[in-house]
Amino acid sequence: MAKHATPLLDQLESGPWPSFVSDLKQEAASRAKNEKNVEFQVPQDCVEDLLGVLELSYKHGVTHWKHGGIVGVFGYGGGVIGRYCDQPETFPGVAHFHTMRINQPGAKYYTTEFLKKLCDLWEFRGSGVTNMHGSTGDIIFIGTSTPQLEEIFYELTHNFNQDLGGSGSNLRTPSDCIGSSRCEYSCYDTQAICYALTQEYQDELHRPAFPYKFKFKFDGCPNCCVASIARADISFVGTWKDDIKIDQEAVAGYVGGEFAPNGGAHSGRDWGKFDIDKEVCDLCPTKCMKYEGGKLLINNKECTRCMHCINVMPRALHIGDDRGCSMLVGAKAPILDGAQMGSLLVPFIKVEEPYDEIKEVIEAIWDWWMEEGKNRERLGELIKRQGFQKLLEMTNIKPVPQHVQEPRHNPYIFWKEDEVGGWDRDINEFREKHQR
Amino acid sequence: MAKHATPLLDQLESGPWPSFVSDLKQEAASRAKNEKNVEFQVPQDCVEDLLGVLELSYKHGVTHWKHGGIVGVFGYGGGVIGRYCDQPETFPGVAHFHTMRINQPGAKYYTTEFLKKLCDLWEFRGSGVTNMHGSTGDIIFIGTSTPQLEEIFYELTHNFNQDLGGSGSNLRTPSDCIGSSRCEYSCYDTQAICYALTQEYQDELHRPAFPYKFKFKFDGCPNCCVASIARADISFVGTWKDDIKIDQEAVAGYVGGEFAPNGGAHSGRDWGKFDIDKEVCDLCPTKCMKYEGGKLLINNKECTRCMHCINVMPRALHIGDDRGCSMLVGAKAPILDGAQMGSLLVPFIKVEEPYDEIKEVIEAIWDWWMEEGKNRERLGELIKRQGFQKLLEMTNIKPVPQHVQEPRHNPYIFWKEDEVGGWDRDINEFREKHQR
Amino acid sequence: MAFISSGYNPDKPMENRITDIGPQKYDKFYPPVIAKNKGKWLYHEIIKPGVLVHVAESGDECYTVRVGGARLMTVTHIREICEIADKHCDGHLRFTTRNNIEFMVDSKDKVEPLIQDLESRKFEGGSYKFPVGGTGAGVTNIIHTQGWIHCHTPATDASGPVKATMDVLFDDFKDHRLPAQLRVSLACCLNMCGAVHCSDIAILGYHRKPPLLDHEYLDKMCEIPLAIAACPTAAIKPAKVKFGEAELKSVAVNNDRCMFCGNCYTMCPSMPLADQEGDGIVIMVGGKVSNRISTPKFSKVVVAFIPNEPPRWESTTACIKKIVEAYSAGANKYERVGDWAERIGWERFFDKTELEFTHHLIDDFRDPAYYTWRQSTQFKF
Amino acid sequence: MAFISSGYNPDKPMENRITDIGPQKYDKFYPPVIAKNKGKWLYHEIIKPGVLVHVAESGDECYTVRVGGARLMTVTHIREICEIADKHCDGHLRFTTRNNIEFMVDSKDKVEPLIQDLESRKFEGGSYKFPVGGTGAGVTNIIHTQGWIHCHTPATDASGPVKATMDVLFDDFKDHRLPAQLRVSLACCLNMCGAVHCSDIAILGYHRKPPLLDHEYLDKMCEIPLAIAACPTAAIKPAKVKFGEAELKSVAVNNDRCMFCGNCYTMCPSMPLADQEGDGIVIMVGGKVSNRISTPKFSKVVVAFIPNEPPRWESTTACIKKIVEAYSAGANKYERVGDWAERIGWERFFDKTELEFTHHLIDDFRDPAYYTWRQSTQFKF
Ligand code: SRM
Ligand code: SRM
Ligand code: SRM
Ligand code: SRM
Ligand code: SF4
Ligand code: SF4
Ligand code: SF4
Ligand code: SF4
Ligand code: SF4
Ligand code: SF4
Ligand code: SF4
Ligand code: SF4
Repeated sequence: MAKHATPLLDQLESGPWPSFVSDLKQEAASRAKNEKNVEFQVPQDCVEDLLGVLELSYKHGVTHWKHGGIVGVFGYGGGVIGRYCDQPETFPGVAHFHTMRINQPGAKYYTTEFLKKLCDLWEFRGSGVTNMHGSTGDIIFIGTSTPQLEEIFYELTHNFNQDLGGSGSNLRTPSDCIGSSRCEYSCYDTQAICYALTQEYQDELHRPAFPYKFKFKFDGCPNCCVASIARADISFVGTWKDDIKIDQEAVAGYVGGEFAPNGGAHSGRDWGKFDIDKEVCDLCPTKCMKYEGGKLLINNKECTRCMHCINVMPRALHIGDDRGCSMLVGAKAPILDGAQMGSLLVPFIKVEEPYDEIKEVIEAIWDWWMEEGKNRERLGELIKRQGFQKLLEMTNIKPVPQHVQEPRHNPYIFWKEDEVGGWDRDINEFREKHQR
Repeated sequence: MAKHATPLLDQLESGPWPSFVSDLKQEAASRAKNEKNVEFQVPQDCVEDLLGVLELSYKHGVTHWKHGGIVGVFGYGGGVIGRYCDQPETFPGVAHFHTMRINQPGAKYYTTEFLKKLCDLWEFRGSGVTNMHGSTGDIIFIGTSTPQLEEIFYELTHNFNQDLGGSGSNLRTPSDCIGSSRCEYSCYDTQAICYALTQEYQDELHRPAFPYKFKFKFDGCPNCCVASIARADISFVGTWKDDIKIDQEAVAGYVGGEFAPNGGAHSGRDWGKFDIDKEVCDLCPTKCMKYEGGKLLINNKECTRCMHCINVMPRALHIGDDRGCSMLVGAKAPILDGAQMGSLLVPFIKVEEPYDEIKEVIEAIWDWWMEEGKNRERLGELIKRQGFQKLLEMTNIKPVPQHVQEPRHNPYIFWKEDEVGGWDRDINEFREKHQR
Repeated sequence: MAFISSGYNPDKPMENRITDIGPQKYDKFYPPVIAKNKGKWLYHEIIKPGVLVHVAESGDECYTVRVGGARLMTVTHIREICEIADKHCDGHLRFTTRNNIEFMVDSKDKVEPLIQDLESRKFEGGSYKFPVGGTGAGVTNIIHTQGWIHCHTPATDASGPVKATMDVLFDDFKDHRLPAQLRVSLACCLNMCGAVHCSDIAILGYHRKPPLLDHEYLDKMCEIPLAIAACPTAAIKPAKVKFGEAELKSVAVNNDRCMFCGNCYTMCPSMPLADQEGDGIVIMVGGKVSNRISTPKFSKVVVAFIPNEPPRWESTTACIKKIVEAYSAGANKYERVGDWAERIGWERFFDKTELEFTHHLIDDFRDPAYYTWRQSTQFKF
Repeated sequence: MAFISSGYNPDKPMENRITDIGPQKYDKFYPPVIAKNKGKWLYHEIIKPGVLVHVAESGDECYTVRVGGARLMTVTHIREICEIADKHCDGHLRFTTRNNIEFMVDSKDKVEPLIQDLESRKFEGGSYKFPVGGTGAGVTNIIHTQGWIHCHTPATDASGPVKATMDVLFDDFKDHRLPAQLRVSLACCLNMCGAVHCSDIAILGYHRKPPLLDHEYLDKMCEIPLAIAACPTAAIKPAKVKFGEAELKSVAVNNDRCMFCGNCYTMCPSMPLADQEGDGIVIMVGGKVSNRISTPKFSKVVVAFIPNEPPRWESTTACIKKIVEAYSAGANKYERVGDWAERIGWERFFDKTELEFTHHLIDDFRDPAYYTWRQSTQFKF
């Protein structure tokens, strides 16, 4: 018998899509049964209470969670989000219900061995409820009490060789797309640099020295499967400088209907015979392609590496060999000043161990932001406030037309004194030539 | 012998383009000669001095004119721009050198009779130097002294049946493209409404009651030959609602090479044989055209009346018959807040005497702007400050998707209290369900 | 419930302390076929919805079966995932950036048994545990946030609306009939924890009532200057308030300037916004992240408000379904929702989706608003 | 120079006063062929550069010969125009919206004599008085403003740079070889009296030094609060200044915030900006007004500064010539400068025109600046 009736939530058990309610219920039942005799370190019925408080929110149309307050592990500024229920008498199992962020492995590959161990730990010391994964990328353990935080951290570091992820005003857990590990489009090894920088910047990750949060995300190519361009203070997006490699035979295979376009992504509808002109050349944003005499020609100088043609004909077209990434900066959610996507700062940079050139850019940005950023001001907002020029100046990057989609249309140029031969002038001298 | 040496200006006498220096010199000479024995009311050598002071500016690289101060004709708030030289001793002829703005006739048609009479007046009571025309549209008389202002005004109103144009914080001289008087594209009679509204709003033109300047411009079609969309607080741009009229025979004439495309506008280069697909259908911004089986087909529902196809084939395509105009609001130069182009307020309105519907919109806008506009705040800036919604509310116009290029991408919606069932809530009631 | 120590000694927190070790190294978890062929993949193909093959230079193949699910998952569920991976995939698996699970096998004959196993598993309530799909020109899992399950600022729930929406879009999770991929995301408040602002369809929780003021506790619990500074519209001012006999330091809110962002509440628990009547959902449309063909785009607000309707949010899901169907019927192959809307014009978007255009959809937030109005006579009737 | 009264009596200004009569009625000035066929024109053709024919439903034809010229013109010049119109056009003529003059005749045989007459007339200095041209896919007259001939705020001259530029572009005034029409405009200061902000090529006078402060007179001649309020960047503050013995009310300018707009000077003559070294020209490119194919566009700053070089502004005209030639070589038929730049990408525009890209060209003015940066990985090397 469930501890709380959940008539509203129960309606979310039907329908084909996996029901989180059913899953929570199975967990609640499993904890109630406790076949393995786990010595639960948080209330055994916490999942019941979680269902109960959620049901109450469904009834009231509002949340029943309060502000977190500052909880965490000693010496770390992040990794834990404190959370308390505003109905602790009714739902004592979730009265304290903090989350922990566990730094996920690159591209979220797991062995079952590791995962199962995590499950054991979390069942024992927490609610057994998780998010696989949080929006930033972490493994999220939802629901434990304050005393368990250090215990879990101890076990993780000692028995799992595993650290917490980020929260608060620090570097957040970096994350990456699957990249070259399983994707033919990847222009660099996303996992390698993601891991290297995560390790390099452990201090920034765990000990807040920043005005606000800061995020890295690594996309192997402009398809942006980890959405870096929309949600990372620095987005690393793979690209290349030389030519797209063309296998004309495979092109013919597509034209002839031998291969399904776009790897079969459109198989659910009859779109008619593949038309390379209409589906590839005409849709190329720069119109730098031609299919002529049975050959596909690309004017690579004009190509902006949008990936479309390669996506449509993955067997025939391959990314170039002179690979690296573009770095874009400032993406963030709407609060406070409006959402931003990343703005291109470094058009092309090699992604090679030990990533020194890249680190230089990162650190120059941080120096500036830590110096000038206001409390709770994201990098993107600082760039807006002080200007893109200032960013270039502070990172010592030469302005190039690639930095802009278009040049300014207002002529309000803030000239500096040393650019115009000084501002000091004498009114009396002026008046000699110009009477009042 | 010229009064002042002008070695720099003299270099502007060569070259093919008509030289204003040569023209000024001929005027200076004519005044010096004074063959008709005019009793000049301003210094006979004022044009010499004008050349002199301009030469000095060429030498110094800066202007030698001072602020105007308030001069004008009795009871009018505009029409005159005061101007004084900052070197009156050296150039006494232009010590006082105000301009007068004379309201030009519609589409700037003239009889020589009228023009010659104007010349006589201006030679007699002014410098004889003009602008044909000022950027707003007026005839500009450049250079006269304060006492002459009333005299000229008197002569204009009594002998020319002609009034001054606008300046200052009032309605500025409205202006129009040539429109249906000589253009087959014109969707309404630009001269008729321009004249009618100028007459209707004489009071607004001459007596400042506005926070700042206000401009009307009338374009007969979306080609915008009077650039209304870039520089009028209200731009009236002709358009139509029904179908483009197609003369298929004439289409064939273009395809066959019988008629030069675009009325011969591209005759200076060999662009190859006219290609209706490439030059018309593919360039149609909505791709709503097809040339099939020797026939041109337009899906008029999707046409945005951009004029391209009509411009290319003026003999074959003609504007629809259900004609009127779009009204756009807020265009202005960059000062203070950045330039604006007109924003679409009324997608379609009939342009028919006595223009009551149009006047209603105008007056609703003015009421709002006069109520809420700050000193020196253009309509466009007010709209920016208070929001496009406010403009719709004040003009009683229903919001339609045509008003936007795209819906907002920030979700920062300012809901009003009455839209959300009231804002008053009781913290104690809230706390009953939500403990602190 | 006896407290069991991990070995951690609260009196000597630094004893044996290990810190700053970061995550596990990625390559420890690679399945062998991945480890071997990393960086040498030649091409891929989607054999059918949810099933990919990647072919390497070596000729090796990696078959991936992608399954959807609630990312809110319990250890019981994860153990079941592990059981499957142990059975079919030599103990390897991964999660995608959109919270799907990928089971990888290294030969074709292992695919069908795996799929059959996956599709056969259902929860007691009847829903699938591991539906296969989420690839290609279809709908994949909904990126989402916490909602009423854990956060203190939401204006709607997350897991509930996601479940309801995915039930309605389920066929498209298992199909490739759409013109292009269609990404749905949900964020339960303006903080937008996720790439919701750049989604084909975004479901956004939004408050519509200004904060309540718990004057009695405001000064005690909050740093008033921080709350004031947090407000992007400068709607908050310090104020003295009579409370019984006492005069308290508190704040006053200019309600007319409030845009309900909840920033003040983030800084100060004595300024709660949540309200059953006020809170609900905003629908945004046409965003994207990829640089394919067109550059990344923000989503645009197309429905200003839909009330919360737990447990199934019928109006929200109906609205989304309508948009998906109109898009499916109208867009060209490879055309994302936003590209479609721009090609036909937003005025046509509202026609085709039969959504009502209201004044709320016109931008009025600061200077950039101007650039979203129409500075042209080009429009469709 | 004896004062001659018009009849106006300064002691009784209202006596016989006529006001508010507006302009002459347009139709009084129509040539007969216009009056007759108004609203009934069928089509037009440009017979050759500068010569148009409009054909009416009635079969009537109106031939127009367009001539360029300095819009700064004297009565002597206007009288010559009238003389020509009397001789060839029954005393009718008009001016265009870009300050060209149009002579209209109602039959073809009147065209050539008219043209010959026009082209035969030259000023003593050697320049044409009435060059025929300015139509079609070429360059027409430059819209411009007062400059040093009459205004108090210019940062460059108007008539001079216009003459110099038109000399350099003269061939294109008389030709139709460009891909589309190309409109050049000039404004001598940021007030931009004209549609300069939406021109294919805009020449803009710009100051680069903050205002001088004439403290001694500031309070006497100006309303300090107005000057302060006029500044868009809030760079001006009230200040007390020691002047000899006296302490004067004046202002202080935060020079680093100044963007040299001259608004303060418009309100206060004691804050002049003009400076030989500081003042010069900004080149903007790619704007348009018409709604043809693409919607209207603002011009973009492509050269941040060129010094004033009276009398012939060689660097300015050379720069413009380079842009025109690059455009002519690169653009498609019907493609305006801005459409060309957008199609090839602005990075290519700078390649093709060989203009240098400097930090000044990156927008840093308020919130909308962000939207001009590049939020995409799509770019050309
Ligand atoms: C757990 C997570 C949502 C989820 O369900 O997945 C989350 C949850 C919270 N986010 Fe977030 N954010 C999460 C990813 C994001 C992302 C997405 C991302 O990182 O890719 C964003 C948008 C990108 C960005 O950073 O701009 C995001 C933008 C915010 C913001 C707005 C920040 C801004 O500058 O606009 C806040 C507000 C704040 O910082 O006060 C916020 C604040 C919060 C807080 C801490 C609420 C608060 O104000 O204190 C939430 C705690 C919820 C809870 O009770 O567990 N969260 N947050 C995500 C972190 C999981 C993880 O570590 O993997
Ligand atoms: C004469 C003329 C330029 C010309 O050479 O043609 C002109 C001349 C002046 N304009 Fe203008 N404006 C002239 C058309 C324009 C236009 C174009 C138009 O009307 O189509 C504009 C841009 C459109 C607009 O209104 O935004 C224009 C935008 C300005 C501005 C900026 C207004 C703004 O809101 O951004 C100012 C500054 C001001 O008002 O203080 C200004 C101010 C001035 C002043 C009065 C200078 C001043 O600050 O006192 C100039 C007097 C010059 C002189 O000494 O003769 N003038 N001014 C034009 C009027 C002639 C006529 O009546 O036909
Ligand atoms: C597995 C995953 C990466 C990961 O590290 O986990 C992934 C994998 C692939 N993506 Fe992706 N994408 C993944 C998230 C994304 C995202 C991020 C997101 O949605 O949050 C995007 C950006 C979405 C956007 O623009 O809003 C994304 C935009 C693309 C595109 C561009 C599609 C477009 O039309 O714009 C391609 C190219 C294509 O589909 O041909 C692509 C192509 C691919 C390919 C074909 C790459 C390859 O050769 O292996 C992979 C299979 C595609 C498929 O599922 O149809 N992937 N892909 C992610 C699966 C998410 C899921 O479970 O559904
Ligand atoms: C005479 C004039 C109207 C007037 O009331 O004075 C006029 C007259 C014509 N315009 Fe215009 N336009 C005139 C200023 C304009 C302007 C305003 C401006 O430049 O300040 C524009 C907007 C420019 C812009 O977009 O920046 C303008 C944009 C057009 C267009 C659109 C061209 C385009 O490619 O965008 C057309 C269509 C065409 O050329 O086929 C057009 C077409 C025409 C036609 C063909 C209309 C007709 O059927 O009679 C006329 C002859 C065109 C020619 O000269 O090649 N007219 N035309 C103006 C002549 C100015 C001059 O002396 O050079
Ligand atoms: S971003 Fe590119 S490299 Fe990374 S998974 Fe997506 S398609 Fe592959
Ligand atoms: S990658 Fe994009 S821009 Fe480059 S050739 Fe292919 S479709 Fe064109
Ligand atoms: S705006 Fe249209 S109607 Fe007016 S002259 Fe130009 S083309 Fe003709
Ligand atoms: S007017 Fe423009 S939009 Fe309409 S059919 Fe012609 S080219 Fe297309
Ligand atoms: S979107 Fe808002 S309510 Fe939802 S988890 Fe993030 S901060 Fe909490
Ligand atoms: S909800 Fe946002 S806008 Fe409203 S008072 Fe709070 S911080 Fe200000
Ligand atoms: S642009 Fe500036 S300087 Fe030139 S006339 Fe207008 S106000 Fe005077
Ligand atoms: S020039 Fe403009 S920005 Fe500079 S002080 Fe004057 S008003 Fe302010």
